[in-house]
Amino acid sequence: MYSDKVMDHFTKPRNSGIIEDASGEGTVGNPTCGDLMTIYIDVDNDEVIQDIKFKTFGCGAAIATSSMITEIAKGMNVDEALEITRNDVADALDGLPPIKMHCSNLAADALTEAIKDYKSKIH
Amino acid sequence: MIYMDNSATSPIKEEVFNAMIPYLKEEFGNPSTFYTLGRNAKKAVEEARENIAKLINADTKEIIFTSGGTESDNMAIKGVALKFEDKGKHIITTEIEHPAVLRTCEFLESRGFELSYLPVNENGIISTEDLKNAIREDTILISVMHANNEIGTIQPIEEVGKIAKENNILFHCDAVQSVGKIPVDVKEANIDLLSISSHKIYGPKGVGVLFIKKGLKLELLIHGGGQENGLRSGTENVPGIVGFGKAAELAYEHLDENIAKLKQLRDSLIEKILERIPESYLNGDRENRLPNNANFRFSSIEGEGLILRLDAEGINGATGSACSSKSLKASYVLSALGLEDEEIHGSLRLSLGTENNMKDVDVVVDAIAKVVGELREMSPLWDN
Amino acid sequence: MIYMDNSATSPIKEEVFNAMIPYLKEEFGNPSTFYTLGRNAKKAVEEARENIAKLINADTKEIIFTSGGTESDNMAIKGVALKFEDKGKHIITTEIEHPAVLRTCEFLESRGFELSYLPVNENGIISTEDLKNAIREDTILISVMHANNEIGTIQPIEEVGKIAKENNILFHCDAVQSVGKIPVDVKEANIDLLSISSHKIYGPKGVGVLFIKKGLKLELLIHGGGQENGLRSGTENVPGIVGFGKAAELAYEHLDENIAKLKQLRDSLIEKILERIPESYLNGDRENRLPNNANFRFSSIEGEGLILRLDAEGINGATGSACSSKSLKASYVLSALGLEDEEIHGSLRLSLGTENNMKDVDVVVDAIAKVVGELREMSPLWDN
Ligand SMILES: Cc1ncc(COP(=O)(O)O)c(C=O)c1O
Ligand SMILES: Cc1ncc(COP(=O)(O)O)c(C=O)c1O
Ligand code: FES
Ligand code: FES
Repeated sequence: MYSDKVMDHFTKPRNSGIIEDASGEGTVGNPTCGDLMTIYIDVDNDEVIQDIKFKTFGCGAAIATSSMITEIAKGMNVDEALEITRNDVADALDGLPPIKMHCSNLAADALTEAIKDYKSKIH
Repeated sequence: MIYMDNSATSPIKEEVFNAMIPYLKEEFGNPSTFYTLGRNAKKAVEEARENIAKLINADTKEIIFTSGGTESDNMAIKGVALKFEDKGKHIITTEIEHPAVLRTCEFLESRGFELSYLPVNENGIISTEDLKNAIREDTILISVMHANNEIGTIQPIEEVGKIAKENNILFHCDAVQSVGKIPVDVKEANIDLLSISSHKIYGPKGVGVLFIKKGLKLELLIHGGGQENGLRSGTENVPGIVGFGKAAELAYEHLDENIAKLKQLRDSLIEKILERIPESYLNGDRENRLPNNANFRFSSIEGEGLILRLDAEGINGATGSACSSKSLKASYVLSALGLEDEEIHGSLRLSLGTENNMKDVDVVVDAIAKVVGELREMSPLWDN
Repeated sequence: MIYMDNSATSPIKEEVFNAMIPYLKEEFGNPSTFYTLGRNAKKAVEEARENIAKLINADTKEIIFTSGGTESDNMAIKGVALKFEDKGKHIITTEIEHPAVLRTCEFLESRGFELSYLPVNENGIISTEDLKNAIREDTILISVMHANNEIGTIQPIEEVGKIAKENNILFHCDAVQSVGKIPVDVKEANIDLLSISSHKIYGPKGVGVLFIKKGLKLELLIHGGGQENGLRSGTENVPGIVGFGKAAELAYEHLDENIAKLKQLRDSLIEKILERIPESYLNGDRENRLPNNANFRFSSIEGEGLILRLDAEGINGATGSACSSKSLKASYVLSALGLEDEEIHGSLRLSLGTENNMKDVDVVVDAIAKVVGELREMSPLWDN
C-alpha cells in the first residue's frame, strides 16, 4: 500500500514536536477524514526556515507527508517554500496511494499557513 | 507474530488442514457424479453437513453450503424478498449489520422495498420495543445479527425470534461472528434463516452456510445444476466444505473450554489496557459481548497509524478509523454508538483466537502502550 | 484408476497444490486488511488475477473472482438483465447451454423477460443465420457458450461476437469448458462477459472468474463489503484464487502442447471405439470439438449401468442417460442433436485430461468393449 519511503517517514518521523515561540505556526484540518496538522517554523533574518516541526493527528500518510515536508522545507527561503506543492511532497515519498493524496495537501497547506502567519507577524 | 484479528479471518487449524488435504489430492471427485470417486466426495460433503447442523442444533436438510457469509446473507434476504414481495415489501434490520446485509437491503430499497433500520444504544444493543414498533402489516422479514463484527456486542436474538414468530414474520440472523464462539441454537431462538462463514471459525475461506428452516421456500440467488438440494447450484467446493465441517466439529467439541479461555484473556486485556493507558475506553457492552472481542478507543490518535506501528511490532489488529477505510468514512458501527468521528479515529479492535495466551496479552498491552504513547507525542490534540 | 471425466471436474495439479499450501497455512491473511499479512494475501490475489487475464487476453481490471462457473453465469446474465431491463427484456441463448445459464434464463422468464433459445444442428452447432433472425429491437443480451460440456462442440463465437457488436447487443460467453483447453481471446471475439471455472482446468473447486469488459456496468449479484473492486463482495477465497492462478499459468504455458497431445489421444480413442464396437457412434462434431472430449453412444444399452461397470474396472466417465439423472430425463443436449431417448440412453462421455496417455486409451477401449458386450448380452434390444 505505502512505499518504503512513506513507511520510513511514518515509522521514524523527522522533526516531530513543537517550537516554542515559533516565527510562524499553521494548523489545518482535513475535511475529508477529519484529521489535524500543525506546522511550526522558525525563520531567520534572511527569511530562511531554520527550524521546522510538526504535530499531526492523522493516518500513516499524513504523518509521513508532515515529516517529509519538514525535510524539504528546512533551509529554504520562505517564498521558495511557499511553492512546495502536494505533488512535490508525494513525489519525494515515491508516491502515495490515490486515496491518500489529500493527506499531502494537508502538509502543504499547513506549511503555507505557517508561512502566512510568519509574514503577517513581521508585516 | 501475535495475531489478534480473528474477526477479520482466522488461521486454519491443523486438524482442519489435514482433513482437507485428501480432497485437494486424490479424492477430487465431483459429488454429482455417481462412480466411487464422486460418491466419496458426496459422502465427505454430507459428513460436513452433519457437523454444521449439530453446531447450531439444526437438521442436515436445513444446511445449504454457499461460498461464504456474504453470499449467505444475500441469499437469505433477497431470497425472502423476491419470494414474498406479494405479501409485503417491508423489511426490518439494524443500523449495525455487516455490509453484506446493509448493501443487500439498499439494493432492495432501490427496487421498491422499504427498510427500517433499528438504532442501537450506546453499548450497541437494539431495543425490542423499537423492534415491536417497527413492525407493520407488510413486514416480511426481520434481519438482526447475532454478534457484531466490530464491537462484539450480542443482540437479544431469542427475544427477536419470539417477536418475529408472534407476528408471523420471518427471522434471518447473521451469525457469522457468533457461531462456533458462543452457543447458537436455531430452534431455541426461532430462527428461520442463519448465515455462517467458515473462515471465521478456523476453517478455510470461500465457504459458508445458509441455514434454511424446514419448509421455508426462497427465491434462489444462484440457479443452475441443482446442487444443494436444488437450492444453491454450482460444483461443490469439496475441500472447503470438508474443512468447514472439521472446523465446526472442533468448535462444537471445545466450545465451553474456548469460551472460558477467551473470556479470561479478553478480560485481562481490557483490564490492563484501561488501567495502563490514560484516556482509553472500551467500545461496546462490557458484559454482553463475544468472548474474543475487545474494542478500544484512545483519544488524540488515529487508528491506521496505530495498526501499522503495531504491525511493525508483529501484532495484528483492526480499526474503525476513517483513514483506513476505502471510503474515508469512519466506522458506521461506532457512529451508531453515538461516538464522534474524532473518537472513532483512535479505535482499535483486537479479536482473540484460541491460539492466543496470557503472554500474548502482556506483549500486546506493552506494545499498545508504547505505540499509543509515540503517536500521542506527535499529535496536536494531545497535551499531557 | 483411469480418470476420463475431466469435464465434470479435474484433479488439482501438483504445482497448483503446492502454490496453495502457504495460503492454507501461515499466509492466512484477509486481503482487506492492511497490515503485512493482509497485504501478502492481497498481492497473491493480484498475481493470480494477472495469470487469468493473460490466459484470455484481458486486462487485470476486467477479472472478477467468483465462487465458480455457475455464479459467474448467474452474475453475468442477471447482472445485464437487471441493469438494462429498461432498454429491453429480450435475451437470446441456445438450447444446449449449461443449466447455470438455462435455469438463470428461466428465472428471468418468470420475472417478465423474454428468451429465445437457438437450436443446434445434428452436430450441436448453432446457425448464425438463426441468431441474426432472433435479434429484436429489445434484445439486450446474447449468451452463447464456447464449448459444450457434454459433446465438446465449439460454437462460432467470433461470428457471434461480430453480430452482437454490429447490433449493439452485449455478448456473454460461458467458456467454462474451453478456457485453458483451446485459445480464448476476449478481444478477438468481441466478448463482453466471459465465465470461467477453476476446477475444470486442474485448479481447486469453489472459485471462478467473470470477465467483465472495461466500462460495462452490471447490477450486482452479491452485495456487501465491496471486495473485487466493489463488484463481488465476500472475503476472498485466497488459497482457491492462488490455485486458480497457478492453474491458469500452467494452462497458458502448455496450451499448444496439451492440445496436440489431447487431440492425439482423443482421435485414437474415437477411432478405436468406433472400429472395435459395433453400432457405436460419435455424438457431436467430429472436427469442431474440444481436444479432450469424446462422446459416444452404443445401441441397446443404458448408460448408468455402463458407468457403474466401468467404475468397477477403475475407469470414470459420464453419461447423458435419463436413469443417471436426478430428474430421470435424458440429456437435453443430446436431444437437441435430434437423438431419440433410446439412443441417448446408451451415451458415454469420456473427457480426457493431461494426465492420460495412450496406454490409458487402450485400457479404456478394452474395458468399454467388454462392458458394452456384457450389457448387450443382457439387453432385449440387442440380438446380434
Ligand atoms: C457479521 C458478518 N457478516 C458477514 C460477513 C461476511 O462473511 P464472508 O467474509 O465469509 O463473506 C462477516 C465477515 O466479514 C461478518 O463479520
Ligand atoms: C459449460 C459449463 N458452464 C458452467 C459450469 C458450472 O461451473 P461450476 O461447476 O464451477 O459452477 C460448468 C461445469 O459444471 C460447465 O461445464
Ligand atoms: S489523514 Fe485521514 S487519510 Fe490521511
Ligand atoms: S431403468 Fe432404472 S432409472 Fe431408468
